[in-house]
Amino acid sequence: MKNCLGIINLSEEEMQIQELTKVRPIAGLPFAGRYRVIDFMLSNMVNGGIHNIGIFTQNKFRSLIDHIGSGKAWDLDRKISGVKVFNPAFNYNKIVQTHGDIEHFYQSLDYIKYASEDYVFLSRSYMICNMDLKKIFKDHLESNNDISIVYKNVKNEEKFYGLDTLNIGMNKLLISIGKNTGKKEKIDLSMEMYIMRKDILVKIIEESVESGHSNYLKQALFQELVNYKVGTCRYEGYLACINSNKNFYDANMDMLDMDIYRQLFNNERPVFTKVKDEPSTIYRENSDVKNSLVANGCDIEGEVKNSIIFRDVHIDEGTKVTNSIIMQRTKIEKNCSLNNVILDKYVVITKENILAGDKKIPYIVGKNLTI
Amino acid sequence: MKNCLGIINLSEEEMQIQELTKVRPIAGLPFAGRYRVIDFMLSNMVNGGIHNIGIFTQNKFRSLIDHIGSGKAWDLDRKISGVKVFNPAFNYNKIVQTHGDIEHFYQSLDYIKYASEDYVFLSRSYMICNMDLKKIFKDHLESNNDISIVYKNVKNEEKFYGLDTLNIGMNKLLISIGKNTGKKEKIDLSMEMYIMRKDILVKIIEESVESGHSNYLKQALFQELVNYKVGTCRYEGYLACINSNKNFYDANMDMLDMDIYRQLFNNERPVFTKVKDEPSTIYRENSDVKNSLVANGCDIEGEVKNSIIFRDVHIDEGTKVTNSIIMQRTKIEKNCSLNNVILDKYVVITKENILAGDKKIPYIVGKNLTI
Amino acid sequence: MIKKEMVALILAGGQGSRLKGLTKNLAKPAVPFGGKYRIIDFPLSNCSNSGIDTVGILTQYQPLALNAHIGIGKPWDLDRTRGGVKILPPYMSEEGGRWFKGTSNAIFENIHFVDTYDPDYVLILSGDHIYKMDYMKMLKYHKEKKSEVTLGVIEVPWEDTYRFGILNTTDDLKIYEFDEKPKNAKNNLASMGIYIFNWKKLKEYLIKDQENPDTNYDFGKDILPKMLNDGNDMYAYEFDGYWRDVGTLESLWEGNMEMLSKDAPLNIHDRTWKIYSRNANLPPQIITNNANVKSSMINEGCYIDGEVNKSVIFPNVKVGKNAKIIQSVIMPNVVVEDNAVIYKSIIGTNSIIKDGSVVGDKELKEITLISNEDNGLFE
Amino acid sequence: MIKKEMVALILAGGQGSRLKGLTKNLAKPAVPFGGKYRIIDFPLSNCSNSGIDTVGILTQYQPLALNAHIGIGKPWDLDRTRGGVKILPPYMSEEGGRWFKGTSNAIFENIHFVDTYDPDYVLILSGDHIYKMDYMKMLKYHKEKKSEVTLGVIEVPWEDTYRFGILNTTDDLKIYEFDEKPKNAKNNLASMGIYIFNWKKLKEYLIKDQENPDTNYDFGKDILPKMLNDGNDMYAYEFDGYWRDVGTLESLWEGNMEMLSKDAPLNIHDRTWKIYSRNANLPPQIITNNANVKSSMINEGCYIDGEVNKSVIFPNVKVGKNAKIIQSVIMPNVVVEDNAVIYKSIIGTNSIIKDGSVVGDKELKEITLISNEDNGLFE
Repeated sequence: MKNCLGIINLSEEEMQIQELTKVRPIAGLPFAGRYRVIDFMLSNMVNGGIHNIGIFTQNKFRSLIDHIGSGKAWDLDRKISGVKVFNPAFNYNKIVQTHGDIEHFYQSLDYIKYASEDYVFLSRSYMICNMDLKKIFKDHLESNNDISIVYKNVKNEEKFYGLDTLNIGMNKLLISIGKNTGKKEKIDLSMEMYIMRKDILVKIIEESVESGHSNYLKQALFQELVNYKVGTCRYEGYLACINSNKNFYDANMDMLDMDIYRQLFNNERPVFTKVKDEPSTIYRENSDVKNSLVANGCDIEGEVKNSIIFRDVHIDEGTKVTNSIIMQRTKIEKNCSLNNVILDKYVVITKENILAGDKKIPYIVGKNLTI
Repeated sequence: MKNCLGIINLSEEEMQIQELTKVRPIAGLPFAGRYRVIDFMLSNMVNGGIHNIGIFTQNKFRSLIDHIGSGKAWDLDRKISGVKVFNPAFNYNKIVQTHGDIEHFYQSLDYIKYASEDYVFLSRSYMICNMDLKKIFKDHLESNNDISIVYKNVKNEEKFYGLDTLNIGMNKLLISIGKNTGKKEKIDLSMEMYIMRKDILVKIIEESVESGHSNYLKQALFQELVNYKVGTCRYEGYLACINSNKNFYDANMDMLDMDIYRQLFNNERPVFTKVKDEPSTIYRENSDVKNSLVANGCDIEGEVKNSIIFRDVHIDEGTKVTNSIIMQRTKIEKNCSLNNVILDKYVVITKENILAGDKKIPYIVGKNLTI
Repeated sequence: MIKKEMVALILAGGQGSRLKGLTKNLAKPAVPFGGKYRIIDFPLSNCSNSGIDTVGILTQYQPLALNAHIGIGKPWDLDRTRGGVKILPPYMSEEGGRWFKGTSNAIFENIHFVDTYDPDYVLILSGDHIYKMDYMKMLKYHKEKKSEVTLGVIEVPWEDTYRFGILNTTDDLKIYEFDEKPKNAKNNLASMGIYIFNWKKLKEYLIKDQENPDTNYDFGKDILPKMLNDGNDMYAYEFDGYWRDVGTLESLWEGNMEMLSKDAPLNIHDRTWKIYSRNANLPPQIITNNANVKSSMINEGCYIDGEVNKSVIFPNVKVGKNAKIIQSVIMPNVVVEDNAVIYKSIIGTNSIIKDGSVVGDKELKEITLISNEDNGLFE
Repeated sequence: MIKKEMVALILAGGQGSRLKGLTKNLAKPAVPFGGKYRIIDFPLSNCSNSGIDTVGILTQYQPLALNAHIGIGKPWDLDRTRGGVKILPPYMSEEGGRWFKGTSNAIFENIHFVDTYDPDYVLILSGDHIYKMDYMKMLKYHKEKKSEVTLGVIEVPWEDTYRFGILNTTDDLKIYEFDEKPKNAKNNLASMGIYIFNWKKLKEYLIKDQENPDTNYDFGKDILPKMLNDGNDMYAYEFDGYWRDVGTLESLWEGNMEMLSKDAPLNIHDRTWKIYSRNANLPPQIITNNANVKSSMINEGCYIDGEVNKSVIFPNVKVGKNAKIIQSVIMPNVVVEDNAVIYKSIIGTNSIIKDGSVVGDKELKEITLISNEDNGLFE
């Protein structure tokens, strides 16, 4: 897929995940002990042979820029191509603010146009999966379709409500895109990943800006699909959609299922992320850890069950953590009890605190708080 | 100066240099064949031992971010500290836009506060010089003043009109800051570089935001100077102020004076910039080059006199270029004649063109144009 | 080239034969230590944290893993435009091949490298000790004492003096005698193998030593005694932190175990003096429902389905169901299959401990080493 | 470690004694060429541009400058997380020191390195040729021909065949005979020293060759003839671009001069196939009012106050007033003082040509070399 440009569009709805996305976009959410959500799509692209990737951000891009850096962690600090983050340009003189992301893509159209690649793989970042993009690209080329959309056939569950579904006809061709109202038992869920020749994408963006009929790239794509031969590519494998607190919590907990864990983390297509200088995690004499994912740099003196522990977490003596997600550099002092809790980064839970949420509505403590 | 944080504030007036700053801030203007204006201040800081540098941009920051990259060229791609570019945060929900840069500094105050350094060296980037900051810092420490401002004693010339001048009293203490109206024959020109303890800068910014009396950091500083013991440090050496087309042109031409050239470029305090993969410049059989500065990657078949030629410029047979600044990747076809001209990057001058400006108002051709 | 006040040289060429199979395909400084590091990470991180930005590493024996580990020094922030870390292998010249004949010869062969930076001082370190030390404080002391050579020393228990090179000093720590592994020590200050020399003086002695037909080309045996005899001012610099030679299987095992106690003398979590290493990209460790982990260190990529007690587990180790690891050091990529039991052992990188096998001394007395051809090769 | 389809190995251990003083302290592949490059930049850039991301460089002779030049391969975009460029020096093992005894022995000693990437093919290159070539096209040919070994060949004038290793081939370019420096050549296809091998096959022959008591440990003398005799399918791959061996002073001088003509056969300005090198940070070149530069290449950091004609001037060279440089190659950091005259010479790095001196053959017949001890040392 050296001949394919990768675009990750971070213009995402954050309505159902506000507490954790106050300080970062969904793409920047910590996941599975040491990753951020965007690492999965970036790694998919890199493992698929895409070496030129543009990330189109909206607001709150600073932490993301820190995370991506020069792209070294993904081997994307290349002379030609590599990774580039596009923040929406901020024009002091232009107070009128258009909504939507299409304007942002239009501003950076030269980047897309003049990239040496002929194809483009367009995606969001909130869908977590480990996908063999080489195979998807091959399928697309063999199909001779103008555009291919990636989907997964899933048993319908609440977590997929409101997402796009594909109606697929003969020869895997797309008939239409709809919304999942939850009525069907099985659906073909759109993974919002599109492959096409680059000139098609450029044309869609230009026409959309000219006509003004769409503010969002996704709208524009949907509007223009009728003019192209659109096929579908099927993905098999684990998929999580990080678009609500509950989905975020559940997807993290999914990592404790070894079958799912191995679908996401394997040697063939590793997930890359920024590495940190942390020593090994130390388990003290009275610690008791079971069925948990633990990152480096932790100091565990208490009890941890069915939980995801990020880097450099300190869990003091007598403390019990169950069914919880404890993010980086958090400290839980003595004799606390936490159940169904999400602690954001740099949180301190002072001693003898009892925090308990419900699996459906986990209790969330925002970044930097001490309680 | 390991104990000193560097801040480069790019909030600069571009009124008199509009054509060339359409696409970039003054800090990003190409200079002396292969540099950009900001390289000089960055190199001064690095050579002075400052390893933690924040660059506060206004708009048009993208080309600058490309230029700085990870900071490798200045050895600033460090694990701790290094170089960080602060773009003004762009809040979609906050349509009300405050003018000035103080808000921007206030947004990033944590960066300044929590840096491990105790001192701060604050500067603009439009003053080009090669300064021994170690000496300046030593002078400041020995003076026991709260704040020191760097100045140069200059013969008054038109190019310095409108800039800040210092009125200096006993013991090199500052009496007041004024504007240069051009009446005096010699002036103490403020180089707009300030050294102080970091907590003083933080206090000035906080108080200014609280009281709302200043929109610009410079205003705030001036307002607060009365509350501190302010001294002055004298700089001797070449100084150019890039704040108008004419000054930009003249400063480039100054580089052809070997005395000035050697003041800016020496082995002791080298000027660093992003390196490019360019082959050697080739001078063809009928070329005739005199008194010029030529960068790598050029192909010269014609005549070049008293000019600054940037990287990868092609000057065809029969063409004469005199007293001109020819920026990167420009092509001048056969039998042209250029005198007192500035060509921005990627310009093509088609054959037999005659372009001539005046030394006071050089003729400028903007980026990417073909004429 | 710009002048540097002090250049550091790390002697990393030794075979480390007392580490037996571990160093068959691996230089001693590249031996894994402390759950994720290699021994050389300690002096390198010390240099970086001390603000020394020019380091030469003299390699000779099995340097491939070491070279790959060090690269251009990025993990230690030593990838500098001027200075940084440089690997100095032996090489062939017009006069033929030149192996380093000993420690002093190794530095002699690299005089030119040091001279490029025109330093006033040279810091000589060995690549096989575990400690955290600010070399700049030692340099300050060296300057204050107006010393020609300053040796880092540490107080050792009197009963252990016979194992060390002891320095006999006057009250102001001026050295008047070297006492190598003395039976009846007069002092209990042991040399740590850390030296600061005035470069000009050292260079002079290095050149002289090459011409001496009886030389052993050794710092300790030739250069230092000669300098002392000639009446140069030499001082001891006392260091009072944790310092350990990990050149034998016993000391390597002990050094690892010492990291597990609650009041570990080497605080690896200290953020003001981090020990850097090349970080692998591996997923977090998994502790299953069957696992039972106590008093142990575990690193990323591990899958623990059995019992781990008082042990140091390096990255990417698999511990199967009902497997037991007691008081052991398990190096990277080891697979401990189901039902295997390991007592007081060091298991070399890439080893496989088969289902049901029992390794090591059940009485927890002797240390057992399991090593293999692939010890050197991991990322 | 991930599998790579093809790994490249560059033989960079040769002394290059025909370059005389230039290689006294410098490996031949590190010799400056073309106004800013070192010879090895060409094969390295070719690898990078061909999309080969795993390259081993076998060094032995005076590797310091070469090591510093290559670093972790950043300039060639070869600083890869998986693969990238690795320097492979000889080293000491348990059995003692192992210098590479010849080209085939050098690769034999690094079989393990190649095996880490489990490649199907190995590309063997030498570090002393100037050319631009897409090795991936050659690999495609190799696969199409179902070849065991493919040799890059170039047509040479019939009258020069006696200077080359000539390959005699059938009509479909299958090789049936090697003809080393033939007096009466049957063919004019010369070997370029570029080989693609099926790795399994090569490995087998390397191991066999080590056991042969009569071996010269040489690719050309031992491995290739043996493989041909055994009936392996070997093909020639014709290359029709510019290719030049710069292993002698004459050819080095000529190679430089060839870059100056208007229709230079090696287009160094081609942006689709850039030659990368480590870029110095130097200010632009200054051409003064007194200067007179014609038909020459000049690089950054130069100060030209005299006459330069048909010459290649490397970075940071000073040419004084009334100095004259005719048909010469001036390597980095040279100072040509006022009134000095240089005819048809190669001036080694860091040389000083004194005021008023005359160097070289005024008749422009013989090539003169000025070299010095510091040839190897520049950034």
